[in-house]
Amino acid sequence: MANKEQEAIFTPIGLNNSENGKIDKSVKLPPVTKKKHKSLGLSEDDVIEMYRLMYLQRRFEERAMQMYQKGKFGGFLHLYIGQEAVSTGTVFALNDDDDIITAYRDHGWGLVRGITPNEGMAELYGKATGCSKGKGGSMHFAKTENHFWGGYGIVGGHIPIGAGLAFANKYQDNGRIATCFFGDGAVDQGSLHESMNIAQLWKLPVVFVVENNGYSMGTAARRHTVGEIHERAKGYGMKSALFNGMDALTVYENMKNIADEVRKESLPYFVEIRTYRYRGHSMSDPQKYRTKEELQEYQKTDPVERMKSYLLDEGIVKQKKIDEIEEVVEKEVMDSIDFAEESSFPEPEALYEDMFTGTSHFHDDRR
Amino acid sequence: MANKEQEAIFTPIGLNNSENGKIDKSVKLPPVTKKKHKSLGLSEDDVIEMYRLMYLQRRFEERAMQMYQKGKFGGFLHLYIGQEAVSTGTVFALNDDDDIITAYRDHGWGLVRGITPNEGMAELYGKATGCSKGKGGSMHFAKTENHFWGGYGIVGGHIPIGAGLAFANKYQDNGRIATCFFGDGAVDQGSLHESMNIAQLWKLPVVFVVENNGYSMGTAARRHTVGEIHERAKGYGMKSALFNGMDALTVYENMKNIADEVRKESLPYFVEIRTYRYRGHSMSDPQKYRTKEELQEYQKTDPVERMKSYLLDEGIVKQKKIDEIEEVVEKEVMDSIDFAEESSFPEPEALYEDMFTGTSHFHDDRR
Amino acid sequence: MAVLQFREALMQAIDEEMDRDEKVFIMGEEVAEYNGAYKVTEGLLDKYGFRRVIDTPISELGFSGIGVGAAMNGLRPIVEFMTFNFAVLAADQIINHASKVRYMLGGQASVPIVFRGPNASAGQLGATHSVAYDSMYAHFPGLSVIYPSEPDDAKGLLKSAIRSDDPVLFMESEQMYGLKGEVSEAEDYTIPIGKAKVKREGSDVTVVASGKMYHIAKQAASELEKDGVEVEIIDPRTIKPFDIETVVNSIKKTNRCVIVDEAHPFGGMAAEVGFLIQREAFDYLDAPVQRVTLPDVNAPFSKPLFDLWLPDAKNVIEAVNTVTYRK
Amino acid sequence: MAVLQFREALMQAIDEEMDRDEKVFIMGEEVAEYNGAYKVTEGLLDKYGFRRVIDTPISELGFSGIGVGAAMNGLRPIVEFMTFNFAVLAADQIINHASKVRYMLGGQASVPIVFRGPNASAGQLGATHSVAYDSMYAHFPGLSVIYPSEPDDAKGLLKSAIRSDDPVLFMESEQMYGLKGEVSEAEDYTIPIGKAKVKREGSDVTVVASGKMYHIAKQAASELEKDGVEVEIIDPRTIKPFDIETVVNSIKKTNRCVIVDEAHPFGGMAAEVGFLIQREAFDYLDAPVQRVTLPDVNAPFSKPLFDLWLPDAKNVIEAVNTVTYRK
Ligand SMILES: Cc1ncc(C[n+]2csc(CCOP(=O)(O)OP(=O)(O)O)c2C)c(N)n1
Ligand SMILES: Cc1ncc(C[n+]2csc(CCOP(=O)(O)OP(=O)(O)O)c2C)c(N)n1
Ligand SMILES: [Mg+2]
Ligand SMILES: [Mg+2]
Repeated sequence: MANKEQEAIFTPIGLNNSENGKIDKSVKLPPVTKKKHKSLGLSEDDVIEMYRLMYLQRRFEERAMQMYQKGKFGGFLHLYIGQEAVSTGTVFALNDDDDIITAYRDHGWGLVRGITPNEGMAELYGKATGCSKGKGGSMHFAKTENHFWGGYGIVGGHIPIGAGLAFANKYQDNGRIATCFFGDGAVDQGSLHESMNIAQLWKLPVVFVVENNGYSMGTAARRHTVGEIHERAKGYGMKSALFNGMDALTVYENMKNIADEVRKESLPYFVEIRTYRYRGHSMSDPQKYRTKEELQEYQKTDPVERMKSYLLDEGIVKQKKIDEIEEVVEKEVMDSIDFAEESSFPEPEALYEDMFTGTSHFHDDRR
Repeated sequence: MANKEQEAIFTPIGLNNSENGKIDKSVKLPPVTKKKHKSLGLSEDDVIEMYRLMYLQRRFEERAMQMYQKGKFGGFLHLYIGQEAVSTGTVFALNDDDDIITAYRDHGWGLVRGITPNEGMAELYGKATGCSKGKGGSMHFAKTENHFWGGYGIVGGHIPIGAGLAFANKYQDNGRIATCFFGDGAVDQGSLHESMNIAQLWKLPVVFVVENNGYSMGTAARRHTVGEIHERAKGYGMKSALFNGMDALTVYENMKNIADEVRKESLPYFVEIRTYRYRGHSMSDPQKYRTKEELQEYQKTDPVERMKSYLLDEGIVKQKKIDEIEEVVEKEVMDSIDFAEESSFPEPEALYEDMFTGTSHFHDDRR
Repeated sequence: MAVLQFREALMQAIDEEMDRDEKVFIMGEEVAEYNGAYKVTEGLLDKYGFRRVIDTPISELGFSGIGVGAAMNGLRPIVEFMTFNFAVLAADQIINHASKVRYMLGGQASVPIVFRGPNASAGQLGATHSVAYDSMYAHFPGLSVIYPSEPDDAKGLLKSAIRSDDPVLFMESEQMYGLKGEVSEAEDYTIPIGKAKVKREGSDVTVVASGKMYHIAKQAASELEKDGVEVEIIDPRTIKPFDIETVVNSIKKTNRCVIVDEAHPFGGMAAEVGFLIQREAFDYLDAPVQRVTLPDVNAPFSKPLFDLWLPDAKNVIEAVNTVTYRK
Repeated sequence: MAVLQFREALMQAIDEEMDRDEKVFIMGEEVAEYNGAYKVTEGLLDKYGFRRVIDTPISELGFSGIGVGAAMNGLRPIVEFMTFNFAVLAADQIINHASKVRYMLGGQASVPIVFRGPNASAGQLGATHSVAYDSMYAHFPGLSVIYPSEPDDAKGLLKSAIRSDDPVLFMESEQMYGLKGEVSEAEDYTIPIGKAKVKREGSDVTVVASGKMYHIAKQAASELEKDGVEVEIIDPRTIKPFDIETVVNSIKKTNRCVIVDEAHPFGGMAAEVGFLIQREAFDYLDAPVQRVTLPDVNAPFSKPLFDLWLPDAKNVIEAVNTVTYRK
């Protein structure tokens, strides 16, 4: 490359920028909480259930990946593997009727908020029995009756919608708050700025949460966004928090406090949760933007393993109970594959269903 | 209004919100510089010329307003009256080939950057002799050969364009910087956030300047944007400044330092200049959102008067010289009205001109 | 019948619907304390307070999305854009979200929202303030697009739009807000979305025109009448769903058609309707369908150029002459 | 002639133009270090470095506007959108700025910019990743819109687009990036913008189809040939400027026309072209022009629904049967 040294460089250089031979880690994890479940107000059953749900998310996606690779279904498949502590800790911290909305990396969120493995797997397969009747696929898991408003595929597009859920809660004075999850990549969208300004101005009870998993597709966070993400809140005078997302208890503790404050004060919060995505962005990602060593380092802090160790170390359960839980989950997931395989695809008429709540109208309908 | 006290309120209440009988001023002006022109590096001729240009902007717009009221031309007319110190101080601080882009409140900017009163007035009249050949009108004054890229009518729309001007300068390594001016209302647009992040990430030599004149149309700044505007820079780790925009020397001093730094370091800057708009947003504004007293208070700090006093107090000129300058300007402005009146409208063919630089193509052209 | 300005008819519709249903609220730039940039919301703040009449920052994308989220979560927002030119910044929320959310969640959510504001040109406001966006949005499945021409239609249709359980774009004209017309005083007056109206009967040629163009068509019809040409004017009122049946029925009688559209030519309402007519009424047409549109040129500021740019009655008469082979 | 994949043809065009003119650069999400989400920019970073091959944050509005500003100030940006669905966030820069700046400044600036990326559906990606935006942008004055179907067209037209002194939208198809075809090896091979190509000659019916739909039309033509129906296929290649003359000339021979369009029906390219044909070739038409489009429904995820949704050869054959009165 000619005159490389004299040339202007715009985006910071990635992997090859390593000075002193060492590569910056893409996310620095803050310490985890030292508190035990009891002092956090969680029962033993709670933490056991947390483990079950985390293991479910993990196995569901691992199996889904296999089925995808076998060509059982198409579309995108963005795996949440590595981030399960975020969804799990959050759902336990919120009331069941608090609203949750997220981006396309949504399977974990759906499963903790009550989408059954059957409904989830069938959705991946595009079957009529899927949570979104096969209309949405991987990116659009939803269960609105459980206040899980779904996954969205336009990066940043659902951020103002999350603020809108909170607006409706405040307008109706129903005591509910809304939480809106998105990736570090979405932080760069103008929709975030507009939503933060309005949320702060209007005192909306909404928690904007960045799941900073180190990468936006192949771009490390420091290559696409400036400074520390949680500090964005400063300019708006908005309250903010930063914490570790590889430990469900840490997520629970922080999200619980934040949710309480947001509900009580009716004000917004901006949260950066540091986590890590173990798999590629989607199934076709060669992952040249990170080293194997980096990945391995974060795998050492695996949230699912961590919760298992916690249960065992604290003497909450014996290994036998763990085995039992895992077996049940494993069966549930395998059953969901059978369920999905055996379910019917939507009927042709379904193409025209679910477009309208009121009277349907299709322009130049030539059916 | 029923149950007003119990109801959620979203946007903060305006004038009627006055607690303790006192109304918050819409902008608090920071102190002006104590330095004299010499220590700022300005010659006596410079400050005399600054006065001339400020007086020209003022009189041009006052006359334009009269002509508008007489029905001489149509469209919007957004007056810059009260803000002239910003344009004037800035243009003196920049190199002549540094780029300037602004919003629709652009007459003042055009006049200091070399649009002649004739070209300006003719543009307002929609005449072929106007700076933009009558195609643009009041909102689209421009003189690109002088690196004044014009006024833009989509609030916030020209902010990324300003960053793009800077990008091209950096890419071409031509030593020029770009400055992008917009109102406090534009601060709420997502385009600002996206531009700030990219500018900081790519180290673009661009100065984003908010002319905070207290109002976005009828909405006081505190009713549409949270916190102190200049503090928005914090979240991006961007350098920032806040200063008084009612005094041309203050603007000059600050903009000069900033321009030097931006040019030298190739990095962006975020600037809030506090100023005040004396007239309504456009010609049809009943201005019920502010009190007469508020307006009068800011008129006491009038930038044109202030510069005149400075010239007299410092003994740079005598009243006679002032009278001369004003007479010449007055004549120039009156002549520009004659010029505009006498100029021809564009020929009908002009409708199809200036659409394309290369080959013209018009779909379904039925001329 | 009461005689109301266009803006008053709109205001009545909003007022009545806000009164009827507490879930209805309105937000937008300057809608509350300023009483609306074009005074459509005059008096609403006083009546309904700061909870239901809400000034927004200049954040079209943000507040539209808040509207979409609020609609999903049980409310019925009316989102005012100062003009539809600025709604381009919110296109992602309208095109990628409001129109698609329900379908992609398999029917688990509804988006009962009205996006409204002035559309198309409004005099010499230049290139960025003059564009007609009705056909652009009509292209996308799931959206209804209304563009009324008279106060009565405006009131009846806006009330229906607010009651619609699905997203509606409701377009007005800055230049028509002061236009007066008779408005039904019937209790709870609504007009169904998707029904065209034959506003003038005639046997020689069918002219289709909505919004501001309806008035141009009316002028042209008066002129042509003097010449013995009887124009039938159909105002579709809703651009989508488009009532093609009423148009085709008229053409079966007149055998000729001119469509007047305030948009640029490529793919505008005129193109769509013209296409449908040739397909559905091929054997009835005695002449190709003609259209009158803007040229494929941005809006100029200068008055004579602007006047040249905007379709006028003369253009309509010429087109009618063409389809009637009178020239 | 070399056999190249579609993506390779695009890459060659970009490479050659970057090589030829230092003012040309490319930016977009993942275009540099990742070598492009669809590998269109593979190798360019290594060749041209970080100054001219630039990864952007996910800020479509911001980086498009930076492109517009850079173009005004002397450069020739190529702005890649990961798909045109995401460009909706940048619509303000394309519609309100790139297409209007020159006119509203009275010719004082130029905006030589190419916005490119995949358009329309790409398999089961659901409602927000499947929309065709060519006709939407073609509606606005000042923009050119190109949507090629074969590697050779892609290369020749992209080179012309990059050399254009005015804004061009260049649309590709995710599903066609791997498609192979012969590409001219002529030195500096360019194809003029705005020229359609008769890609198959036939006397019975004219079929107009671009992009992915061209290949559907080809399939249909092979089927129909077995039945003795000779289809003439015209690939417009550029949607705007649209070469209606070539289409009308063909219809003068075939007297029948079917337009295949990957967009929804309302106001799409098919509507526009169909309208123009009925007006310009009225006396030559033996049957109304028919169109094959998507239904007025969002893209579903589920495979069988998706297959039903997307136009296929069967739909084209049916439409041809209709215009030839074979059913
Ligand atoms: C508006 C928009 N631009 C681009 C894309 C393509 N895209 C999908 S995901 C993605 C990366 C997002 O990264 P991040 O927000 O960090 O979320 P993560 O994938 O890490 O969960 C990109 C660029 C999109 N879907 N929408
Ligand atoms: C995107 C967009 N939204 C709304 C408008 C209408 N509008 C024009 S100026 C204005 C107020 C802008 O205020 P500010 O940015 O403070 O600038 P000032 O008028 O004070 O100079 C509004 C709402 C517009 N032109 N563009
Ligand atoms: Mg990420
Ligand atoms: Mg202001």
